[in-house]
Amino acid sequence: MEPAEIASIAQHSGGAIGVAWLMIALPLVGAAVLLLGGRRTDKFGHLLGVLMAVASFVVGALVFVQLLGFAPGERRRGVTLFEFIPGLVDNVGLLVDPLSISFCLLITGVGSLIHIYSIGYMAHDPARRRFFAYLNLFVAAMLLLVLADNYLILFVGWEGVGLASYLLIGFWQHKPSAATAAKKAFIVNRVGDVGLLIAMFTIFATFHSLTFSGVLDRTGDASQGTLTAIGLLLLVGACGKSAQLPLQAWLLDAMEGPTPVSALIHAATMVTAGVYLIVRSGPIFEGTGTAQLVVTIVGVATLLAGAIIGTAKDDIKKALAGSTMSQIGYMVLAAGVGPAGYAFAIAHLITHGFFKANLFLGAGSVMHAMNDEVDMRKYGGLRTVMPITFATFLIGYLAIIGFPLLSGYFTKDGIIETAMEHSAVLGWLAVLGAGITGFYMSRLVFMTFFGKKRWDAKAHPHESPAVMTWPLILLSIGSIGLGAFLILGNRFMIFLSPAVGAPAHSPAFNPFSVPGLATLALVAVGAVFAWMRYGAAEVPATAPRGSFLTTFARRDLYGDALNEALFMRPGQWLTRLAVFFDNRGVDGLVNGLAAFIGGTSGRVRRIQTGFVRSYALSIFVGAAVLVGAWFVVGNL
Amino acid sequence: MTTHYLVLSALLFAIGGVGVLVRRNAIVVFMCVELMLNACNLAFVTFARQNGSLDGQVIAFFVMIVAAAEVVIGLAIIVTIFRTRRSASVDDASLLKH
Amino acid sequence: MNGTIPAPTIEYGMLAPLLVVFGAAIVGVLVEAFAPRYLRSAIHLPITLLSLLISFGLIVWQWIEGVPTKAAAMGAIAVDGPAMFIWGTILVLAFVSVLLINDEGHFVGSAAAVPGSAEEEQALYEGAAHTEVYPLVLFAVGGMMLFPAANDLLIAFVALEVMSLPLYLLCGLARRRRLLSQEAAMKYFLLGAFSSAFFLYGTAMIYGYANSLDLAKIGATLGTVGGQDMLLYLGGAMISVGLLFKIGGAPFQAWKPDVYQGAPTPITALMASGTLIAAFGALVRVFWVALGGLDWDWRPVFYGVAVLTMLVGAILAITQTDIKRMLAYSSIAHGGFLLIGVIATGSAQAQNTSALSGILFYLVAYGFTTVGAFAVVTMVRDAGGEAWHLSRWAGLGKRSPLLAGVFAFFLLAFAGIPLTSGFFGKYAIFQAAVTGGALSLVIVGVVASAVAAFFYVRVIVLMFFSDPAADGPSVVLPSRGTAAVVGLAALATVVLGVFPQPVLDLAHSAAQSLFVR
Amino acid sequence: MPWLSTLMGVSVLGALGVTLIRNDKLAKQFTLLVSLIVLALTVTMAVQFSPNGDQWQFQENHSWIPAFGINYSLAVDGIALVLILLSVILVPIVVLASWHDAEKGKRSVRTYFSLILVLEAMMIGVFAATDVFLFYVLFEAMLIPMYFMIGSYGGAQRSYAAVKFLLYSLFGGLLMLVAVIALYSIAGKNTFMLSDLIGTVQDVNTQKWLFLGFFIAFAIKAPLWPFHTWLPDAAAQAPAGAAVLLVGVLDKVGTFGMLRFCLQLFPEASAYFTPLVIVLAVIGVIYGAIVAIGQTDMMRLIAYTSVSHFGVITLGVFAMTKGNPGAQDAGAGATLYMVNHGFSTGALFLIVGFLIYRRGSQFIADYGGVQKVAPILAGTFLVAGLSSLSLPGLSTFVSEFMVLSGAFRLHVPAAAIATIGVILAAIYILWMYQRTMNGPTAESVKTLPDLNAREKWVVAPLVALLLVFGFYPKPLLDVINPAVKDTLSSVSVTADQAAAATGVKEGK
Repeated sequence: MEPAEIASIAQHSGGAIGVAWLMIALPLVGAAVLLLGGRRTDKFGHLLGVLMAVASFVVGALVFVQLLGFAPGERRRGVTLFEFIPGLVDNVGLLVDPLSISFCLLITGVGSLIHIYSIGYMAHDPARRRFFAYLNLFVAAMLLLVLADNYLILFVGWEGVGLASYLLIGFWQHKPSAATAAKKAFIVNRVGDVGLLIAMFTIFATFHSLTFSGVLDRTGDASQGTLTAIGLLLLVGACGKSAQLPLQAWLLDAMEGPTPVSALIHAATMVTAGVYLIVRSGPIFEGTGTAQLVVTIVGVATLLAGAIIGTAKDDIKKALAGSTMSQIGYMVLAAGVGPAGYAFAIAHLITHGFFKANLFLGAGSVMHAMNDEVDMRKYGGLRTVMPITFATFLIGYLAIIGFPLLSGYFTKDGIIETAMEHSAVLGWLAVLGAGITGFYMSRLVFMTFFGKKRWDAKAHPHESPAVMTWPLILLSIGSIGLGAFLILGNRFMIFLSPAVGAPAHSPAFNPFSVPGLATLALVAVGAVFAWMRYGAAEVPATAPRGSFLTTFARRDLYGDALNEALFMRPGQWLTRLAVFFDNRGVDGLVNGLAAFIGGTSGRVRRIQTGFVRSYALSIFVGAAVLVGAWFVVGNL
Repeated sequence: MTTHYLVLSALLFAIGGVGVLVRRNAIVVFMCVELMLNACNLAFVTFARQNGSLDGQVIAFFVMIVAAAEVVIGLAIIVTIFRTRRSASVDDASLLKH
Repeated sequence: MNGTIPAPTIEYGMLAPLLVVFGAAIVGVLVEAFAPRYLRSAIHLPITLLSLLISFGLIVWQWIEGVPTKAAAMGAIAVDGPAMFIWGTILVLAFVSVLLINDEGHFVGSAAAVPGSAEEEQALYEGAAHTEVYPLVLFAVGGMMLFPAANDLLIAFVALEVMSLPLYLLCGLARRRRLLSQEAAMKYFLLGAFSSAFFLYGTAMIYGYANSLDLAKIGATLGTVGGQDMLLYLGGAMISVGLLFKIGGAPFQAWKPDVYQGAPTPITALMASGTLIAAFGALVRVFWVALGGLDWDWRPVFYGVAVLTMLVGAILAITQTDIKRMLAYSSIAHGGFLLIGVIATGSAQAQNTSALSGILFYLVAYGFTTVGAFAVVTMVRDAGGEAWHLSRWAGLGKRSPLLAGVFAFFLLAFAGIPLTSGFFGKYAIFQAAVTGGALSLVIVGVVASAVAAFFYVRVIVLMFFSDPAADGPSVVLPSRGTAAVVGLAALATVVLGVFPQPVLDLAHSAAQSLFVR
Repeated sequence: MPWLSTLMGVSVLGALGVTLIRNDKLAKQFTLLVSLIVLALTVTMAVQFSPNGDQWQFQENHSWIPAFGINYSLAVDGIALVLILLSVILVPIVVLASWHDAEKGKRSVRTYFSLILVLEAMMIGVFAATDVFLFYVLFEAMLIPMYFMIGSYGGAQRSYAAVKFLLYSLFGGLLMLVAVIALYSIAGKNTFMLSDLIGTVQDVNTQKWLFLGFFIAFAIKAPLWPFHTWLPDAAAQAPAGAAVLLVGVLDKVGTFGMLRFCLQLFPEASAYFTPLVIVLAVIGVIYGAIVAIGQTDMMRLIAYTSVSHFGVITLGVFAMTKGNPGAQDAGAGATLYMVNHGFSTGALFLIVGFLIYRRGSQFIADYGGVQKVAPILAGTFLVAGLSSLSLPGLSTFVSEFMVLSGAFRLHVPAAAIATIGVILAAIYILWMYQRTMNGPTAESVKTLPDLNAREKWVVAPLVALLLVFGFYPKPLLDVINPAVKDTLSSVSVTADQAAAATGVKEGK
């Protein structure tokens, strides 16, 4: 497939775009102040954190406004900041274009709401200041990731968000499970990073540049094989960050972090970085059908796997995490389709950002009310005690299952349609995934808000304070209307096209297509089925054993078991072997040599018997040998 | 003709050498060394004769004097050690080893 | 035969340094004979030191006047550049050693007394002292000077004996551990005599071959006499036995550890520095001047000896527990390194010069360090006298950091660490050897150095990194003499390690003319 | 002004001065003062260095031992300059960090600080030496102060570690000595000046042997697999400050030597051996990391991470070969890595040292949950750890990326395998962090105090440097790049190729 045309980048200075770096700098300063300031900043730390996030959003909005002022073809603005690595990446620069600004608004917008929410959620945590510092750090890093104008700086942000994610997952690090989960997340991400690193090496070796403009405009120069290699390596990176198969294992454990973290990082923003990477690198993928095919397969596999995992989890956050995996699978699928899918992928990404953040924060609100209980089997009937949470959660729920006219309906349907056009098999599998989504999300809602109260004796649920509910309300507004706003009239596709290229033909939104209707039908079936099992029927307080399939889903499709068998155990053996080899083998050789010389010395010194006659003998023999040697040498 | 003397000299030297190796009494060992020196003298004189120069014969005198000096020193040392250890066996003095 | 024998000419001026030393020795004997006992010591020391100084002064004067280019005393004694350099070195080291010897308590009161007997008690009580030590040392020093200057194999033999005989006696004169001392004397004597018999027999063979004992004439004869190669080979081999014995080349090294250990430490210092230097001077002279034309024959043999010597010295030293024995083995190893220099000679003048100057520099460097090291050994004592066992040295660095530091510095110099004299010594030799094509030998030398470093370092570990034993040895306050020795040796080790150029220049100009013929 | 001699002279005089001060506290303050003066002087000098001027600046040349053609000849190019800067920056930090280290063993405090200053002089000299022999002399002589620092002030196994360190290095050094001598004879120029010796050995076979002589010495020093086993022992036993100087600076002499001497003197041999060296380097990267994961002792763990990092540096140095379009990046990256690694490992060693000083144990198992009681310590520990695993945003990343990217253009599989090291790095650092800092607070560490003001002053500059150069490495690279380019030109890469490697700079 020929790469789609993307607009060239114009260097820019002045105006809001000229100071776009403030978006990154503000939260970064916030993080720095809070971390270096120590306890002195405890009192106002959370407020400063929120302020910085909101300020960043304001700058983002101003940038957006300025960007809209340009003609569509001129909406790619490069801002050079400072010199970096001569010869490799000469300058650190930002790229403000429709794609990056969309992300910026999402990150700072949803991010600000989550910051605000966290004021309430973390109110009783003694380390709340540190939490806000990390959140600020995350926002800065994420913005760096999406605003970078080259792969290397993208990678800096990429790892920065990884670090923030590590810090936040392990925020309650006195809990060994949290610490382990944090480490796991980082290490699995590093596997992906290796892919991304090697991809960058290959890119530089091929194009002698790492800037997007230097690479993506010249993909035609590279051979098909090289592009495929780069594409697949980038995909490995994307898989790590976006928890796609086979690097998905960390995301479920990542729920050990405080819930706002799950909402911001592990649902709305960071995990979508993989999608961003694929879309941003569109021309590379468009040049190689093989890589695109692999991308779509990974997407579909993950969307199904995540959905299946979601069906079996009793932990509300883990169920939502499975759902996140699945939804990102949709985005990856769309991104793998090419320019036709990009807009849908990003649009779904944005709407997902809203409704999934909404759901997570709702779940957080529930947990907040239930003494941090996460087991849905201990919930039930909460709709009455937490009306606002319930209402907003319901909106999020309807949005994610694709209830007509809500956000998810438009964006997910777009993805399914595009996929169907691309490949019927993939399309129908995506439809199937939507059906499962209907089931597990309904299950989640029914188990939590409907049915009998199965609460702990000590639980006294109550509605959360306004500082937590207002973000929920704002997010649910996005969950309702954003999809229609973006998709109808291909508004978002047109906006995005200067950055990612326009598809050969613009698909029009068609609510009555066969796949669309099939999706709706399957979702309905799933919801009804869920109602029968979890709404109408009694939910047992302990999970039933279930069939083999249930176990399969509960154990995360044996992902951890597989990792353990394939990597961890052999790794441990290898480590032990290597340590042993180093001590006994390499060092043993050194010490052995020393011991050998010492031993030789100990033995040979015995020739020094102390008897003068034996010394005389050695002289005599020595003389004889010397004489012999002279003769031998002399007669040669 | 002189070859015979040289062979004799070599024999004497060898006997002296072997004597040093096999005898235990310090005095005897020392005498064997003297025997070796005298074997050298014989060789010097023989060569002097063979080459028709006087040097070798003069050298023999030098050697005798040196040998005499050696005897003085040697006996002094051996006698001292004999007084200390009541033994003239060279094998008994073997504290210094390894 | 014309009937008239020309009267021999003796260049007294050239031989003056030698004559001064020997003269002083004879005066010493007279003092011993006529001076009252209580005065002897007081007379001996100035005479000894003065004679050494005067002799040194004469050499300097002669050096400035211009190095003679012709052998003295009818070609018997070669007073040339290398000889004068070696003389100067030996005199300085002898001077230093005499300071050490002069220190109280090293020598037995009455050597004839049986150890532990009433007679010995009496002698000690009376404060008897073997003041013969001074003339004996002077004789030995005279021999050491004569040996490397001998341009005639007979003179060499006589010098060998003049050098050795006093040392045999001196070895047996230790005040403490007298059994060991006597044993050392006997071993040294018997083996020394044995080896000089070999030397003499070799001399006879060479005489038979060349009809002369003059080194230059022997050298000139090489290749002109047919069918006598057997004599030549036998002679060369036998002579090398005698010479290698003195430098302690393997397999003739066995006496060294025993004698070094048993002898009074100041005498060990004198032997380890002076004898080694003299013997190397002689070895080089004999093998270059007389047998230089035969180098294709002796070089491979020496090659083997050098390798064996380095390895034996280095490896056997590792497990030594006695500091003096360890230094003895170290001296053997250093002999091996020096042999590399001997082998490094080649046909080219420049090559020979650089090899010879390397050897000369090494000898100076090693001589000073070794005297210094033994001087330190004399200062570390416990109830039984000097504390030789290494375990007694543990924690010395904490007790007396300065002394231990200086000793550690000497050890590092032995090991050839840069910025010490030992390094440049080794470097000079190795460099000459590499240029001379003996790269493989240098590699062996390097491996041996690495092995040798271990036991030097081990002593440092003991001194500095181990905790001192509760009843560890004390360090005696050094007398001014010993302190001067240690200080001078340390200074030499530093200066030769940092600014070796002046001494290198001297060695170079000494070696420039090579040996007179 | 003879800048370099002045620097060395001030250090040496300082070292002498310290031994004369009777009061330990005063001696420490004096040492700190001297090291700061040296730092100030060095910075003044560095400011006057013109990156695009002559390759060699601040030249000093005096005949030292004319008999052997040895000169006291000093000068710096960009590479030497940054390494000297590294050394002089680390010294005051180490002095401050070691404030109480020498007191434990009831051994002479003054001697310890005096040794540090002696070492500083030698470190400056060894990087600035432009005479091969002078380099060798300092290369070997440096062992001695470090030997005493480990042996006298180290842990329980200090003698073993010190002896092993000394003998191992000495052995390598002696092999190098043979090669140095042979080089001198073969060149036949009666000089040891590097500039005169470059290009004198034409015969490739000879080059190979000489190369080996130099290389083994450097490989032991660096340490490259499989010559590394002295390092864990030495680093684990050395006091933390000494470990910093050992791993942070002394070991760099190995990689620096490869870059300066192996490559320039024996270009053909280097090219010949490059595949072998790269294999060793890559093995080192992976192997060091795996063995690090399995360590139970923190100091040993960090030492093994360095084995891994030195693998990367060596990879970079040897990717500087003929015909690699990435040579410039690899070489500059390797040089930058040497500097960064000094800061990063230095920080790690020092912080771990603070931890060990508090608890009295090097074993990971004796800790747990320290974050709770000492958050600043934990935080700085994490930052140092992250720099060790080359987190982007910290300066180690820049250099690692440059090296791997440069090496990738020479040899794809080697660079790709070495890249896997980043995963392993995450495992060893984060696992160590988790076991010591996270989880429930262990009983034995409940009363550990957090970093005090002095310790904060130790860590702050290191962290600041890591961060600043992580985002703005240009000042260093501006100095390094021309020097690498000059070096490359004597490794006989043609100007065009080098330009192509630098590529974008002139190209666009």
